[in-house]
Amino acid sequence: MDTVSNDILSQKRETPGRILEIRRDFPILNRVIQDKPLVYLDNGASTQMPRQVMDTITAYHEFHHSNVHRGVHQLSQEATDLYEGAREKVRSFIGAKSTKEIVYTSGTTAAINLVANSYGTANLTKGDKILISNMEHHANIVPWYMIARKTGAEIVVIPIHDDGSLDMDAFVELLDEKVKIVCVNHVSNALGTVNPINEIAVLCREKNIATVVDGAQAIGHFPVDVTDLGVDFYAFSGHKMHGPTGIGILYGREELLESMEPFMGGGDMILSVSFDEISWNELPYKFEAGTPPIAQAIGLGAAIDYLNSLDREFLESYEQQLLEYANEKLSQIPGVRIIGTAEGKISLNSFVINGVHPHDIGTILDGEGVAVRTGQHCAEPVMDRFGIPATTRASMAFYNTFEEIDALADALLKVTELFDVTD
Amino acid sequence: MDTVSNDILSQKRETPGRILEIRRDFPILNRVIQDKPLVYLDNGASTQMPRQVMDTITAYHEFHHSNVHRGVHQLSQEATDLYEGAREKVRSFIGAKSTKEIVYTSGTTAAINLVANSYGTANLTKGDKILISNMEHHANIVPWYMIARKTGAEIVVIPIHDDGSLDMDAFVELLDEKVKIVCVNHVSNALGTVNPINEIAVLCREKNIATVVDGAQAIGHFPVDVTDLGVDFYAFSGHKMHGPTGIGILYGREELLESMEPFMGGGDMILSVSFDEISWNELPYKFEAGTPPIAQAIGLGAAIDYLNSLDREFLESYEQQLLEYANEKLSQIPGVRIIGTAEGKISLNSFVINGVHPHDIGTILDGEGVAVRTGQHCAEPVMDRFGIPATTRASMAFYNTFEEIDALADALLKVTELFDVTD
Amino acid sequence: MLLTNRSKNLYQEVILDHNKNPRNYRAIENPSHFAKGNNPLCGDKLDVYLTVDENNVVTDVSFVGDGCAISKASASIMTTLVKDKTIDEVHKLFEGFHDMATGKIEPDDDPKLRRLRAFSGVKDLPARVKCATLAWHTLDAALKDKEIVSTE
Amino acid sequence: MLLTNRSKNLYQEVILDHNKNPRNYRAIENPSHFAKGNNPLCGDKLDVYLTVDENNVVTDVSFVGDGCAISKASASIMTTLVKDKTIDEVHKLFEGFHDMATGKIEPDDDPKLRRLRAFSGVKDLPARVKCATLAWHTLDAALKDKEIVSTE
Ligand SMILES: Cc1ncc(COP(=O)(O)O)c(C=O)c1O
Ligand SMILES: Cc1ncc(COP(=O)(O)O)c(C=O)c1O
Repeated sequence: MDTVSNDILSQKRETPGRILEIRRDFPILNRVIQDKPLVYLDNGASTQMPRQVMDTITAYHEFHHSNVHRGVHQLSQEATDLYEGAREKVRSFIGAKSTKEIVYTSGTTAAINLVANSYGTANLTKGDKILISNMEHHANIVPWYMIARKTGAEIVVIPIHDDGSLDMDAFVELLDEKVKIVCVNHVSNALGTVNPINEIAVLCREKNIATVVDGAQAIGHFPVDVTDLGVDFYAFSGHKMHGPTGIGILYGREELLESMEPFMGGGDMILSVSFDEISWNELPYKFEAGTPPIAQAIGLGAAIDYLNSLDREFLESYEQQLLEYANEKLSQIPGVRIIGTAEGKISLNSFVINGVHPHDIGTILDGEGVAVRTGQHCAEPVMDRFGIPATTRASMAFYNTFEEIDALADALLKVTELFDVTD
Repeated sequence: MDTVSNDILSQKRETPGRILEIRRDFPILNRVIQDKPLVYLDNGASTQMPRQVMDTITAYHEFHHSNVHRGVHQLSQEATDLYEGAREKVRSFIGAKSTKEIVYTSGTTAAINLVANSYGTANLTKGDKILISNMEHHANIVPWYMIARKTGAEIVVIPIHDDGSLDMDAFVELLDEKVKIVCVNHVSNALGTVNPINEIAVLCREKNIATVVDGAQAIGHFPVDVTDLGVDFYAFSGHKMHGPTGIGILYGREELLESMEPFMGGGDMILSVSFDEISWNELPYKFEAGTPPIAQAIGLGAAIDYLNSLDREFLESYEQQLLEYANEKLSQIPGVRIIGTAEGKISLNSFVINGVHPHDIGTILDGEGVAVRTGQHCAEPVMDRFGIPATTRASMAFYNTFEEIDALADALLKVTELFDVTD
Repeated sequence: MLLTNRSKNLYQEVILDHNKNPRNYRAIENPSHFAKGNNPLCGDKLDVYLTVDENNVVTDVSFVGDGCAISKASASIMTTLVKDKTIDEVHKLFEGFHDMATGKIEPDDDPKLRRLRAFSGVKDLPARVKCATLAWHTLDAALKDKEIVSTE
Repeated sequence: MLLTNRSKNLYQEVILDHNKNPRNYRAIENPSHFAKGNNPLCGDKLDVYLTVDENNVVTDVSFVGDGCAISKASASIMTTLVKDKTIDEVHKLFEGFHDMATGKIEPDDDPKLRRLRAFSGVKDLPARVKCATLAWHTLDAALKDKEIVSTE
């Protein structure tokens, strides 16, 4: 993480040429919104796709498409090779030990539902506790709420500090013998906080508590190694890492996946079927019922190739510079309060402006070509925790520029002028 | 359905120019496999995608991509309009009354799992019966097997005749007051049989039995109107109708969907979330947790536009000519027996050859550029019913030609010569 | 300060003023009709109170709630407009407003919509239509004796 | 009749012959080792029987089963090759066969593979490698006293 002195920040900064070059890979960044160039600061909701990934998907449909696994003909073999090749890319990208630990799902949400249903139902009984952090996305709350109602388990909230960091002391105290599962996101989509996953995983492993980590907001921003982290389950989505929608990954430790019953039933996840007796296929196929998202898995593989082709260390430090610059710029706008000021953050700022509803901010910014998200960000408990109805969120990716942060700040100034905001 | 006299059939037939023109929309049909032109007869497993659908998906990524529903900015609005516009296309394509009845899923398999879990669990108790036809794909068996184990309900098989048609007399007899759900495919992927869905639905509606129809193999071959059919649930996949993988549809009658609990939990399917209390969103969003397959839904909409742009009546009758021609051609090959000879069939032939394992047939055909599927076609109970381990399946789409059927026949003759097959 | 047309269209003086100084912003003690409105997408929440007399005339109307400028100004202006109107007239006004907000008619098509024309800009912003119409939907629900309404 | 190279490579006389007239196609009454093999992808099923004496020599070996020509011929040829070999030699042969079928070595690299070279064509057909190796995997499982093996 670079530290940049305030002197530099208060001046306009110039975006490095390497970033401008990368921008050329993303056709949508040339969009014009109402005569203004698009400033896309909604990467937390979904990231944009580089030309390389689009081309891979199109080429797949032009030359190789067929159903996988079940065919002896060449197209089917090619599709299977591409599809399973992408699985190996995912494995290597997140440092899993085996492709058996890589389950394709339709997204983070589906991945967590799989764990909640297959692992949760089998391992929770009345009186057991599920610890869930107060900064979770609904994807890591609602499935557990549903399972808790079914099993009689209890949901206990891990509190967070005022700066949006996890209260680790409280967490350690909550870890009693009734706790069976701990659910934490690697990075909060509402606050930007990066959580100490390794520390959490070590504490849980000691007590045989399963860790379910929602990596949706981490995977596109910095390298993740699930084995180093020591987690049991890790979930993420293709569309948050410059890949396609309709695809996600559940990483699960082989031993745990092995012990679990399938979530969905259908073709390809069974070894044999009669009306009286069915035997499940081996890992990871046991969890992949039906025709999988073939083109999307291949697109995800292409997104990984793309990320690997970049200097990710540079991008990570560049994104930190964007964050610091945005902090500085936002602090100059009257009435702005940033929600989430923890020390470790990805390049994302949630904020409120005195007396102006985020929805109005969003609309006015949109009129200036600046795309931000406003609302609760599918993290209502975070809003409740900070006593606010909603925030405006500017979430950056490595293709954003300092000039775009300037555009954000200029547009926000128009908001505060229009609404007559003072500090 | 055209009737074509035998004289014509035994001669070579010429493919209509309209079909040759349509073929130009499908780039993959130009593939060369080992110096031979590809003859793609594996449409039952997955259909190929026209250029128009690919272009729509690429354009979406180039110009409009963003997450849906949650944004005030223009890209999000555009993505939402495209995504919801596709839902309306689906609604109109299958004659549903309202877009509330159209739930996006990741495929047929996921759609049936949704029904089995949400409707099945709530409406089945010990001793209840689920009727499942003997010609179902595993997608309409395994989810019910899993739910039957959970609820104590019993699976009862609806038998089929030797020609591969459903035994409707037996079906009527099986319909006692213990039956709560009837599961039938509209078209069998292993036999080609078209089932009398309307008749079944009328019988079930009288007795308040829910019908779960697997339309995976029907949707690409002839117009489907779920309201006319009178079914309760109807499921299909994008990739079987020239659309993308990773997307499917569950049609459900509004009244039933309204009464059902969600299957998966996450963002977008809730109205409000706290750790103690969650309220569900309205239809169809209640069943669409998390970021949906946005690009894939839009691609499915494009596939519908494509199909609507063609003369589907002509295509349907043309496919029937292909089937009759294939029947004639196959009957001339020594040792061939067609499995599934019901009166109403889509353009698909499953067959066995005396003394030659389908796997060997598949490999030899592949060497000739002819892509067929061999195996159990995810329909093991069908294989058991006919006492065979597997079949070879040639499944046609409207872009196949008479010349391709000739190529299939020529390749099969090579098989029978190599293996010395006599009748 | 130059705002693009779209935003300028929407955030007119009248809306900004009603947002800052909402009229009839209070609870009515014993209302004859009441409903809670809820737009979960942006977290807008409104309570609408009405007193309707035996001649079906709205004799008092008020609101309390939290929301964006559009929803708040819409509620405020609504209260000033429906006072002393019959329920029938209120329904007609709602209909006209709804058609204008969704772009089906122009504000100039109907003189009664004159004082609501500030909201005609939302028709270009589909995500905001619900903000503008929340108060009206809630009023409608109150008159129909539905207690809770959601515009998502 | 002209077949493309790939199929011609695979469906040689020797394979077609063993498929039609499999050798050692019978059960052994009291085998010292036995296993069931299963390739669910194509439905191939094989039972392999072995009698191994006190010197670790395979004195009798046989198979029964259903499957494609490749798996049947492979089983048949296997039985003719492992008879009278020590378990050690059998393992070496399996290894060599496996490496050849997956394209890691050429049949000419090892004289012991001479009589198995007909199967070298499967390396171009990944979907068929499991057919060719099923009998060997089952034999291996039998010698390790695993009763059921699946090559999917
Ligand atoms: C009749 C039938 N039902 C269900 C399916 C499953 O569809 P999917 O694999 O797209 O979920 C298929 C296709 O494989 C099918 O042919
Ligand atoms: C932290 C976090 N978790 C989970 C999700 C859900 O991911 P998806 O909608 O792709 O299933 C998101 C994204 O919306 C997220 O930001």
